[in-house]
Amino acid sequence: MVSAIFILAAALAAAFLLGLLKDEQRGVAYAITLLALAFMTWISADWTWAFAMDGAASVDIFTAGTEPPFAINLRVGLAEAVLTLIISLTALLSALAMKDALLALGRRAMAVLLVATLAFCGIVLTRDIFNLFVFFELAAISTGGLILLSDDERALAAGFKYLIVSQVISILLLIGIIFAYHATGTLNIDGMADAAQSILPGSRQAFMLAFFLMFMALVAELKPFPANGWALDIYESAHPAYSAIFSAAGGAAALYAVDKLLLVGGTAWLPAATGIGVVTFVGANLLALPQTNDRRLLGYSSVAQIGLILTVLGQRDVLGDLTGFVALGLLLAHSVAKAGLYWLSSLVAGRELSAWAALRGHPLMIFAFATFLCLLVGLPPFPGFYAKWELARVLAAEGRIALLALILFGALIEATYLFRWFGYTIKRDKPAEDIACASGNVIAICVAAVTGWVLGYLWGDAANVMLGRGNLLLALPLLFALAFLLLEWLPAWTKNMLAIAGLVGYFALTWGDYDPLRLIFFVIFLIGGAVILLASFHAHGRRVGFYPAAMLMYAGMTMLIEATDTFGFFAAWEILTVGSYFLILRGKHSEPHALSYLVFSLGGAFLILAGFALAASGAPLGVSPRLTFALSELAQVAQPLAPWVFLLLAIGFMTKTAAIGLHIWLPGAHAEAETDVSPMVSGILLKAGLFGLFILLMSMGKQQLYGIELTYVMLWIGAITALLGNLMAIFQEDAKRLLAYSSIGQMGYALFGLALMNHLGWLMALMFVINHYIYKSMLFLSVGGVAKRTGTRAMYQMGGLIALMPLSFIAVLIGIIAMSGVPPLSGFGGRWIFYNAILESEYRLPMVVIFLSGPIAFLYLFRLIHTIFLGQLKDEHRKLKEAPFWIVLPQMIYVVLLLAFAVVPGIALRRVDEYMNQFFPTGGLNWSGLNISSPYGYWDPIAIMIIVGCIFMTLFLWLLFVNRKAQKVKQFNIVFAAERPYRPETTHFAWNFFAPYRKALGFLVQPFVTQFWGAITDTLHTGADIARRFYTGNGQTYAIHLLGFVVAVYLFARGI
Amino acid sequence: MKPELMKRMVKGPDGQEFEVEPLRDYYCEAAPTVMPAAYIKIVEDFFNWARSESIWILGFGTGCGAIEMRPLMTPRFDAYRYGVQWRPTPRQSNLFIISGYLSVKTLKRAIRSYEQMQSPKYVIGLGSCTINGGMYWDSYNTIKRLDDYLPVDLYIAGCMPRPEALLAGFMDMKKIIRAGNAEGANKYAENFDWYKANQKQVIHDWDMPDYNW
Amino acid sequence: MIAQIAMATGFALILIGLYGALTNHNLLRMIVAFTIADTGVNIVIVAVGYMAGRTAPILDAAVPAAEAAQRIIDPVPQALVLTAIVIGLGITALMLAYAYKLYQKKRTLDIGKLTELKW
Amino acid sequence: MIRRAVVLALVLAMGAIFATLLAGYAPDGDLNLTARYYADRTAPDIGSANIVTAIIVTYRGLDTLGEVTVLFLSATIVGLVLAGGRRRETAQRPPVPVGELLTTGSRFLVPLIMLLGVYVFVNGHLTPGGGFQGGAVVASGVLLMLLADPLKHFSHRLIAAVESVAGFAYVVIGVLGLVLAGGFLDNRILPLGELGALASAGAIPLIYSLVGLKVGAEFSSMLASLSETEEL
Amino acid sequence: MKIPYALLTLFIVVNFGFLQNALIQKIAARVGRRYGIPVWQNYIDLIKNYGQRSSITHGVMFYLGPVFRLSGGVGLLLFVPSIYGSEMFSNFSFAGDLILALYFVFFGTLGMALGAAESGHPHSAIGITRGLSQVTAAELPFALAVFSVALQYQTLSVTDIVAAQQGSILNWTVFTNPLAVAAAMLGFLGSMMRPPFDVVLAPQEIPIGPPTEYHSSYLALMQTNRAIFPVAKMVIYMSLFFGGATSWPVFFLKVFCIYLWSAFVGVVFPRFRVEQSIRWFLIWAVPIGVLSIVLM
Repeated sequence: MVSAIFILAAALAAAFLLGLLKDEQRGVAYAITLLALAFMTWISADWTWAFAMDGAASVDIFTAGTEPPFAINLRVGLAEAVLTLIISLTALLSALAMKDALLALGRRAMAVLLVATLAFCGIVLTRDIFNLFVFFELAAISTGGLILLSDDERALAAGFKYLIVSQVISILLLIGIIFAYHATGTLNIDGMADAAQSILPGSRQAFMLAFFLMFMALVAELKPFPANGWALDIYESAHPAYSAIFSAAGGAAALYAVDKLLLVGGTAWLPAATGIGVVTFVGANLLALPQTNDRRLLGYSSVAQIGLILTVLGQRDVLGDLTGFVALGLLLAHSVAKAGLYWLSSLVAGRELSAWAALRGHPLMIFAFATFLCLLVGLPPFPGFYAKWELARVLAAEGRIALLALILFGALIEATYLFRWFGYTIKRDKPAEDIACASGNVIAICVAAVTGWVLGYLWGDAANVMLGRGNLLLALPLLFALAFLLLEWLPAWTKNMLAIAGLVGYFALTWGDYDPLRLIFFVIFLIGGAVILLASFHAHGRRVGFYPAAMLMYAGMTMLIEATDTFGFFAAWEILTVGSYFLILRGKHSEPHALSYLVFSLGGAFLILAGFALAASGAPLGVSPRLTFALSELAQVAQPLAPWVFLLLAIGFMTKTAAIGLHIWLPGAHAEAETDVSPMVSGILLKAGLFGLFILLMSMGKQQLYGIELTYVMLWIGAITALLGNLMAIFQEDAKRLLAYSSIGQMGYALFGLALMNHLGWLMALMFVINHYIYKSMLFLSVGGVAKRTGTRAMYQMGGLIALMPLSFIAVLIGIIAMSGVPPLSGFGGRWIFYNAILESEYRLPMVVIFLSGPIAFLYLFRLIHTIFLGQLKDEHRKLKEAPFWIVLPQMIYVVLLLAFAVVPGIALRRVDEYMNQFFPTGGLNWSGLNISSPYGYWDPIAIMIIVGCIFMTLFLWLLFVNRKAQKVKQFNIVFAAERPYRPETTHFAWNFFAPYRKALGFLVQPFVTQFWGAITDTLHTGADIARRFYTGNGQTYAIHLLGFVVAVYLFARGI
Repeated sequence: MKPELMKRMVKGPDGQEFEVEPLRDYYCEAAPTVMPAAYIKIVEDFFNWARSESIWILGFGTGCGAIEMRPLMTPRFDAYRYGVQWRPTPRQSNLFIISGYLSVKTLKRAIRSYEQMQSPKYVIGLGSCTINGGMYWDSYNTIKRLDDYLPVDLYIAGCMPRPEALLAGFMDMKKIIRAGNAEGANKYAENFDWYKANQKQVIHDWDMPDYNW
Repeated sequence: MIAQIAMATGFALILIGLYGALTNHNLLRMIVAFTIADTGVNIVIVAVGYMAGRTAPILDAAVPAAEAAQRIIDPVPQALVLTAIVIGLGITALMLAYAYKLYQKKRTLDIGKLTELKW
Repeated sequence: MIRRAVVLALVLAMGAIFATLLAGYAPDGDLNLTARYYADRTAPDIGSANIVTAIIVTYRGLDTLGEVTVLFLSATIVGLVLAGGRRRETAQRPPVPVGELLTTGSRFLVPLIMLLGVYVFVNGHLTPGGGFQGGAVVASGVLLMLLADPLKHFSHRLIAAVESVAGFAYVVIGVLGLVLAGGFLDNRILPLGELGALASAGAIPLIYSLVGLKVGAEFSSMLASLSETEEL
Repeated sequence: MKIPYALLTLFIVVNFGFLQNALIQKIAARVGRRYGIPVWQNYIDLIKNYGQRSSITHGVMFYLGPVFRLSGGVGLLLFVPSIYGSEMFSNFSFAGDLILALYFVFFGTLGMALGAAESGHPHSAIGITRGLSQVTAAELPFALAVFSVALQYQTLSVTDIVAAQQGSILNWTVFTNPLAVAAAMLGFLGSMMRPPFDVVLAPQEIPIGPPTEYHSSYLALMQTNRAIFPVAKMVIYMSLFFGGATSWPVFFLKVFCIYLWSAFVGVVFPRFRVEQSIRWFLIWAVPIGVLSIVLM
């Protein structure tokens, strides 16, 4: 193993060698630089391999042949090796990326680059405090030099600001060092740490002050929130490849330096570090909201991430040996992602966020961009996810809830502005000039993306080894979804066949080992998904990006069912959220809605994370915080904590089922999605939320919080959601939005059923799950088919399509009969069970609201079928063909399914009924033969179907016979008060269909909720917009900010 | 011809251009056919009896006679006793009372309503204006003989017959129906061209199909 | 007593330097102020090493190696101060070059004018 | 105006911190742990008379290497920054007339200054001073030459070569220290010799002279690039 | 064995329906001091409409309108036991309980709406909107009353509810749970298309709303339904609130009296607009229903 000192020696030697070369030999100089960087990378990679694989202990390297306290020593452990690897690798790739800039400036710039890398590696390796100062100064000066690489002439001013601030920092650091030396007698960090313990009380106060100055200097290097204007200016104006080094390598090195320093200061300074870290994380993220320049946004984001890692370091006393796992996970994710994003920004010409739409022509770049964003936000299979989970678990165990809340709030904001940016890239119109595909950049980006995934695997493996968590990347469903990324070159129909085969195959493999309840959800997720995927055969071409996203969603859902412990459940939850986000984003105008969907879902997911963390903490009883927490153990959560856990989890799941107040994302997301995506999202995805609620209620049952019965509150929420969902659906003019609002209403029904907490209530909720899937997917498909043919979704622009699109009409007819609960079909079954359920339950008032929402459901369904299929046919729709075959086929399958389920509901419900007995022994149904009876009433579906069928057929045949000679007339042969109708558009009544209801109950549908959420987002935005004026751009002001920051922390530290 | 009835080219949502001919596309162009009576006489008599007992009048008042029909709904005359009823739509009505002078413009609407009624349908003309033009005999814009344009079953004379006269008229109408002679619809169908020619001669802006179903 | 005086002057110089740097708008004045602050720091560093009644850490006839431990002052701060001075020089040289280049480009030396990068 | 008040307040606050530091400061009675080790061990281990030099070159060799890189870096960056200005220099402006006294004085003084500089960094391990101070003196000599004859053209190639060779040699010695002796930059690769002699303290004199040459070269290159861009 | 008896019940109820409608119209006429239509007039109108020679059709759904309507009426009648205690006249009540009847009401409404919409007539579309809005609003008090009764008797099967009301008049629901019955009777007004709430079928408002385009045999079917449907609904009211009928005469009397309630209100009050009727139900009928549930 080559000694780590050669990393520094090689860089220096190469830098000096470059001096010897003539100015013209720039190619040779560039080659030497690359060689040196590659050598450094190889050494650190070698060390990392040694430590990671053989688990060797950390090695000390002495200089000048004498033991540490008296000479400078370097230590190489796993952390140092990994960090030097990241630093040198980033430098190497950045060198590749800024090849032309380096060649333009000549060998001097290359020398400075080498010295910069040397400096960062030095900061990581050295154990001597003064040596650390020297390397920091080296880094500062080389940054000053490398800024000249940028073609942005504002970079000079940024460089100067940086030098001013580094002067102030060096003053503080030097004074701190010398007084610390005076107090402890040594300059070696480890020596200083031991000496600090045994310091005599007299000079302890002086040492504390000296340490404070040193600590403030190093923290200032970490660009803390109030005092980081200078860093943002560098990020914005420097050459993007250098910004990558500055953010990834500089950030990593400075963080490790602070970590080493914290060893000296002991636990007294950890709260200060946490405080500064959290303020930076939340403040920088908040101020990033109104940013429009991409590099400045990345600057804010990197400052925030470093703040987060500082917080993690500040929690070292609590995290114990997990600190490495969590801090390194976040750090590596940040470094790889930030470097990758900066390299991407070097490709894009325009600087606004929407200028990145130029990436659209290159699927590989889009994939890389998505990987980096997921890395940064910490979504599953990436290391950030495991780190975030462990952090939340430990923080909850220690009762630091406020800190956890702040971190999650900051993470949510970060996810918002990052995925808003991703939305712009996918949806905004492409700028004129395409991206400059320099080979160096592309290589760097690809390497970064691959490293991201490899890190994901490594962290999964580490989590598996250390904590017994399942490695996500080894989960079969997720692998299947990611395999589709490689199959993107296949035509769409082959991929579709593969997908359907995969879904059905996986179902056939594993359906055996589930209890009836999970089995029903499993059937809906997989078999239901396969049937909807049939509709995807209508698409032509390759449909790049559709199948990975869809399969990711399905993978998430299957893993949700399979999950036994909270980690598996939460990982699955986030996977399906990400998958569905990318799926919804494919719609033509779906960008803002997909973003609101993601923000709500991630908000909900973070609540669930907090809930699970609280549940696992078990703090009050002194039970040791659990490493893995099985879902079923939710029942044993201690009393004072259980209601809070229930509350958090319930709200989290209710964001997914769009309960009132959290519903505003649903109409846009479901309406604007593609034809075959809407049924997937509406028919299947909402059930994931319900499944979560089932699990929650199954394990935790009724909970009391301050005397209020939480399930009673859920009952009211379900009822009001049902009422307002249906009421809003009535007044919609857009067909898909109508169906989306109706989904909210139906989910309100299911939530109500669940909250009844009795046997039949749950059975009703399950019945709704099945029914809602069938008819909602059918309705969405048929409306999608009609919208594809007519080119519009506004109902008043359609009309009279019954003759042209008969099959769609039949599907919608059966759909609305079933959905409105009219007897012969399965909807009635749901309503019948509902009635029996409410008779059993002891509550009275919420039923009133549900009764009103029942008939209202009938109204908007009729509006849907009337305005689209009946009424007057427009001129331009005269030559319409039936909806594409592949969209009609699933509808016909659903019609058969509905009829079958109407006649024999037992096939699905019987076994679930017995399964429910273990939760609610009394009040079950008994399935004697054809007749289904409950303690209150009875219901015989087959008899009803036969009777109604016979009556109907006899009358129908009779009327047909009598009117066999009737004269077939056309659309304007109507009695129009002896006048002639003017045009089809003016005689088709569709606009403002239920005017009386709007006059009578219009006040109920005022958009209060939208205004509420709008107000929150606006305050955040305007607040951030005002706050960011704080960075006036004046270098001197930045130095004053820094001084003010130091004084403020001093006053604050003195205060505690 | 009004612009909305002109032939025009229309582009479908999928970009396909095709021609829309309103009169052909919006209206059914079938000509009326003679509706045969029920198979056997006894059934036809029975139906005629039922038709006579429940005469539904189309609420389409033209000219000054319509005001005479209002008293029939009041307690004093009460036509409901005789199974007579007023229906707002021609679809559901059997009897069309042309109550007074018929300007050409109203004739066009009367023809459209008459043709939208289902056979068997009957027409009663009130007052002299429907018989020979009455006091408007030399007017340029009224029609002189209703019979040229619609098959009339009964005329009730009187320059506006009083409600009692109307009731008497209804009684006569019942007799005609019961006797089976009220075949105005079939007469109209048989001499359809003759009627059409007369009507088109008077109505110049003929912007509707020949037979308004 | 001497150490305290020296250190006090060092601190005073630092404060003056900082105040000068943070109030003057002209770049060159700021650079000069920072050099003052740097010298102040150097004085403090050396002052920390001072020990009453001892001589310079040079082993020669006057200070034989044997009783060096009792006769010489603490050599470490002196070593540190050397590096500090050199680094202070490096940064000042760089700031001067930047100031020159900024003046060449923007024809102004006022820090308040260089605020294109903000918010 | 508020700005000044704020700055004043902040500076006073910093002053308060420094005051507490000052108040809490008490000079040590005798050498602390590290200083005592240096005092006792320098003579036998390193063999350098000047303990400070021993610390600078050997014990804290990495710092010095860092310093040298800092200087190298500043010179390169200043060259980089001012590179843009050099092209204008070729427009031969009329030279500013130089005083008689300066030219003759410089002709006499420059060699003396050079000699003093070389003496300082060669005897770094014996007498106070060392590579950096010697380099500075040499650079002042170069400055004097520049003042005497502003158009004097120094070949940047030579300066860069000297600089690079010295730097590279320094690194090689460091690596040799690692290979032959105890650790990186260990001076015991050459015999220690006896205390006080010129050829004593192992590689220190060699290192220090290399450092002196390098510092001299860097300062002169900075001065040269600054002088050649004087067109303000 | 059930079918012939069911057909018998159907025959009885159809005839009773026609006669009862004529009688109620006669009563309304007599209030206006008019002689009113002869009692058998409905039969004649039916035969005349059925006897019409020509008819037109707008499409398949146009056919299904009246068919849905009539099958809704017949189904509602046959799913509820007409005469309590007699095996013959319990029709097909074995197939479903009170909830089936409650939701089967919508079957006819849905079919009528679809058929009328197929005709393409804007007036029928507006008529349907009004009809649906009003019926749904009227449905709420009735649903609340049904829930209250179900809670009171702890069962959903109609025969059990009627059984619980046997014995003296005093244990009819109207006495044991007056609030529920009040709410139900107010709701009943809304669904009977009588004047206060008859804007949907009002002859002059928009030519008779949904059935604008219907004529001859379609109208005949609708007229038979107009006879059966009210009676079927009133059977439910009778069974739930007024002790059910143990024999046909009691059946006819009670149904007639319930129908009189809507006739009396109908004759006196002017016509509501639809939003007024919605507000009226929500302000007056629903609170009573809620009270009946809460106090239960």
